[in-house]
Amino acid sequence: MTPLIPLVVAVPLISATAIGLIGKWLDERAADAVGVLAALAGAVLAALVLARVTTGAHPYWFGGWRPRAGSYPLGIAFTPDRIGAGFAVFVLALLAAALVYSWRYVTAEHYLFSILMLLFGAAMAGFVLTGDLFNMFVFFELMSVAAFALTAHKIEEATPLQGAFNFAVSNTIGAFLVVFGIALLYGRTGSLNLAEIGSRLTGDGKHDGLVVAAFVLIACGFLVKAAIVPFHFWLADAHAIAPAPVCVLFSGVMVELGIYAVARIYWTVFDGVLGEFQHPIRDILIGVGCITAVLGAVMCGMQRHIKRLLAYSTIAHAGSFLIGVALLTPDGLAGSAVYVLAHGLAKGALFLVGGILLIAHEEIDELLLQGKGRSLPLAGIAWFAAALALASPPFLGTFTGHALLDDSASKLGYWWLPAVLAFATIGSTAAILRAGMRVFFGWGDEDDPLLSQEPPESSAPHERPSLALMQGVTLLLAFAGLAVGAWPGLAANVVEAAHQFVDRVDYTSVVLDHTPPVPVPREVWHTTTSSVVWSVVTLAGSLTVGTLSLYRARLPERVTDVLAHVLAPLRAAHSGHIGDYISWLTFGVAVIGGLFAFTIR
Amino acid sequence: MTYLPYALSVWIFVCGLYGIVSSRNLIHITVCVSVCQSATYVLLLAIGYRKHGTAPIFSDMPTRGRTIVDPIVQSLTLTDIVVSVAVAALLLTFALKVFEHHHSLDPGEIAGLKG
Amino acid sequence: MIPLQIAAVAFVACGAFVVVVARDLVRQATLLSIYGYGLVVLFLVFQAPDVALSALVVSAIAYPLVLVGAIARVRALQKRTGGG
Amino acid sequence: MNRRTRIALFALSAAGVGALLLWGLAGLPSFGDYAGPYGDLIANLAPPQRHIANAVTAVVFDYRGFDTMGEELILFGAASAVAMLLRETREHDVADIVDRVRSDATNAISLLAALAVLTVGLDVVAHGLLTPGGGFQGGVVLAAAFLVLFLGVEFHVYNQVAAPTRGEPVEPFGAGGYIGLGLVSLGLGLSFLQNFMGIGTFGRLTSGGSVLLVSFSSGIAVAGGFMVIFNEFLQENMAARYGR
Repeated sequence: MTPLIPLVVAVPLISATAIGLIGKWLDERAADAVGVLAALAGAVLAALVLARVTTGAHPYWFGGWRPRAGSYPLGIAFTPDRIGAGFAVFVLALLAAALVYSWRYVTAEHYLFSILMLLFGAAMAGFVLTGDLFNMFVFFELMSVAAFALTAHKIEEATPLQGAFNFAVSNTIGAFLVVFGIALLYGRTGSLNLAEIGSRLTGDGKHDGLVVAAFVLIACGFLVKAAIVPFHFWLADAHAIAPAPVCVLFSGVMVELGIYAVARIYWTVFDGVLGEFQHPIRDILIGVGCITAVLGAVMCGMQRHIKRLLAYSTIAHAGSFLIGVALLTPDGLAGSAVYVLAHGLAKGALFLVGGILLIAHEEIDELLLQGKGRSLPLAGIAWFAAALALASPPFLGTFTGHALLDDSASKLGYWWLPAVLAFATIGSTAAILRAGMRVFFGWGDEDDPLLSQEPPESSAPHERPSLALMQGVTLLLAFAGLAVGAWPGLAANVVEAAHQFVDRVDYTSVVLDHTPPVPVPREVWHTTTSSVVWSVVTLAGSLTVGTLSLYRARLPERVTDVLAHVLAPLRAAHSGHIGDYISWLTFGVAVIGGLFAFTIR
Repeated sequence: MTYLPYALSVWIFVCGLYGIVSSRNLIHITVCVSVCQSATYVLLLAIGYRKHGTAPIFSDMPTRGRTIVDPIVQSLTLTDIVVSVAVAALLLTFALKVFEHHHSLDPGEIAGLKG
Repeated sequence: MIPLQIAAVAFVACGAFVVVVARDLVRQATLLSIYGYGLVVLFLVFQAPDVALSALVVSAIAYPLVLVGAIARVRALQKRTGGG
Repeated sequence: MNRRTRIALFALSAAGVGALLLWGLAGLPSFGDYAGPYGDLIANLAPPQRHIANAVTAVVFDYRGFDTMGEELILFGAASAVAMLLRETREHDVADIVDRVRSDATNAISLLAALAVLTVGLDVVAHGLLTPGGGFQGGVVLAAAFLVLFLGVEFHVYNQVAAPTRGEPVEPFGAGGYIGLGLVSLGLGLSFLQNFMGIGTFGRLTSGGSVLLVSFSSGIAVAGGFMVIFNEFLQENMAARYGR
């Protein structure tokens, strides 16, 4: 069992270097094949690890530096548990799908694209598996560097690159915040191992400025990656220009990794020392999540650039994921995990449809594409299946995740949270349905006064890739996304895994003292009536709002004027200016830091 | 009691951020990002420093009495420096590509993605 | 803190500010290198020779090369398009 | 936002962030009083356990060698990225540009200088286990040695050395070798990246066991990575200078 754990990342990584070594002489198809096989091998290895960590975390010490029980850890450990290993499987499987989709994207130096994709996927897998704070930062930077480069890779269109620049600068500043946090924790505890830091902080029992600042800095740094308001500005710019298969990984897993990291750090490091402050932490993070969910949904409704529209929908969902983690309950965490799975598959399919439209019609603008999708029925089916999955219909798609979140929130007394989640879902899904109906059915008016003004984009000439293969992958993802909601027993399993994930005491003793993990009781989870009601509401709401918003041009001019006036400042804030973005980032850290500083004492 | 080196790292970080926010040139921003990053080197090394400590390099087997500074933070800083160069090279590449497209490096002039 | 450390700290503190407010690119690249040498001294007095050596090769070789490369490329393009 | 609003917003927020950072830093032990056990344990263990005199190198390539593997891959990613992005739109090949420096004396001196820099680079890589230095520092110097050829001899020679088919595989060879050493340990039934060779006598160049190989592969990776990055920026400039 043990040697499998390092192989999950080592196999894709060494394949990347192998492609680099001989890529110049390698046939393009061969480089592609190596990439797909390496991603699949990684996914299978991760699945094998997942199958064997059912009881809890399983530490693997690199370099043979396994500490004697109870002694100080000198090396770096991977600590896969079911949530972490499951995430790794998802990352690598999605990577394989993205690589198959880009199979016939013929460009010069194509092997470099395969290398960067493999580095990106392996880095994300390493990030979720590691149990070491600085190793987390290393994988964070590796995934970032690959992601920045992939954003700028113009396979499809010759768009300006400041989106990649904004992305790189914002995320790099986020990483510096994380390093500041790491340095603070290291200065206090003299350790980098998550379990060791956690147990030392807990033993110390001091919740002073250092602990609060370290938590705020690390959380904010990772929330930049998670595109949480006001750190979210880079996301739409990056998604608008990144190639579709890259967007699949960005929206499907990379953004979610930021949230995962916050959960991982909270539950291994800070849960003990900040445990008595669960209330303020929960309130602050839920507040931030709600703002993100609502803002993402509102902005989503105003986009005509399809990839940008999908990007804002990702922001809305990221807010919901953060809410799930912020509830600080196993059920909430499990809800987010299941939700991430369904969302990643469905959103991936939507981006791939965007890529197909771009290749078939050299256009990504909703209004200009009106009715042009009729020639691509399979892509249309995938689009609506994926949109349906995101609308959280009863027992399909994101339903299970939503239901777990709603239940957990209601149990804690946040009776209004399901309404916020429903608003975010309706807002973002309605926009996706609107775009789909306009593009694939040709419905709706030819103009919409509320949509943003986008400059028409020029497309670079390229060889036409195989649309059949692309549509196949897209359909597969879309229906897999729908099927997640119908997967019997998934919820109970994930809730159990979440109980293991949040058990800091057990994690610490497994990692440091080599005790076998304590089995958690089997969980049974039943759908409640209220979650079915909410699910019907979001489905009906999405369909109604989506259809009505096709005809916004028919609203009286006075109404649209007022709306446009209200939305103008919001639009203006998303200026594409990196200076603005960094100002907002600083503002966000100051506000969140201030809130924590005044509530935790 | 002295906290001066820690304060220095905060000062460098804020300076770098100010440079990014006020900048009118993408290459200038790249340099400011590197300055920001140097704040993290200073902080890490300052944390691992010991009064009268020497570098953790031995010409003979270590003796208990000798005070040495922390080797871990130094190794972390080394990694940090490599990251900084890699990111700088990438940012400059983006800047070049932006310039080829817009004939400008001013983030105010090139902000084409809005709303 | 020993006087040498205080001097290095003061130099780096001034250097960081001077680098970010320099608006001319070539001057800024030069200042970044000088600032980098300041960091080298600071790391030496922090008893971190390995890091100092890294900072040295970075600020003496890597940064100047890529920065000057990028600036020269931009200037060449500007000349060709006649300003801008 | 206009520039003034932006800077005003930033100034307010930066004051908050600065305060937050200082509040956190105030919880640290005073400068020079670092207490934590990690570094001391390593410093006391590395020489006897590993026969490595430089504790920093022991951490970089052995105790936390897995981090360094990630670091080499970051460089590999950056070099691949720079190559991919700049080549995409470079309109003309620069392989046939000669750009010779027309002075035999300069040529000869540059050749010698390149050899000297190369030697220094190798020296820094080789002594990493004993003195300050190692793969990264030496690697950058090695990459710079080839640039001296461009400065003092001709672009063509440099281009031949650093050409995509020759210079580019160096980095993946080094980084792949690093991962490969990890896999060798696995294959021998040890833990990933665990030392699998005798650790030698304390204080020798060859002590430290397979850590030495790890250090070399990192040197190769860094040299290759920087060679690619420098070369791409240089090619951009040559293409511009020759009006292409």
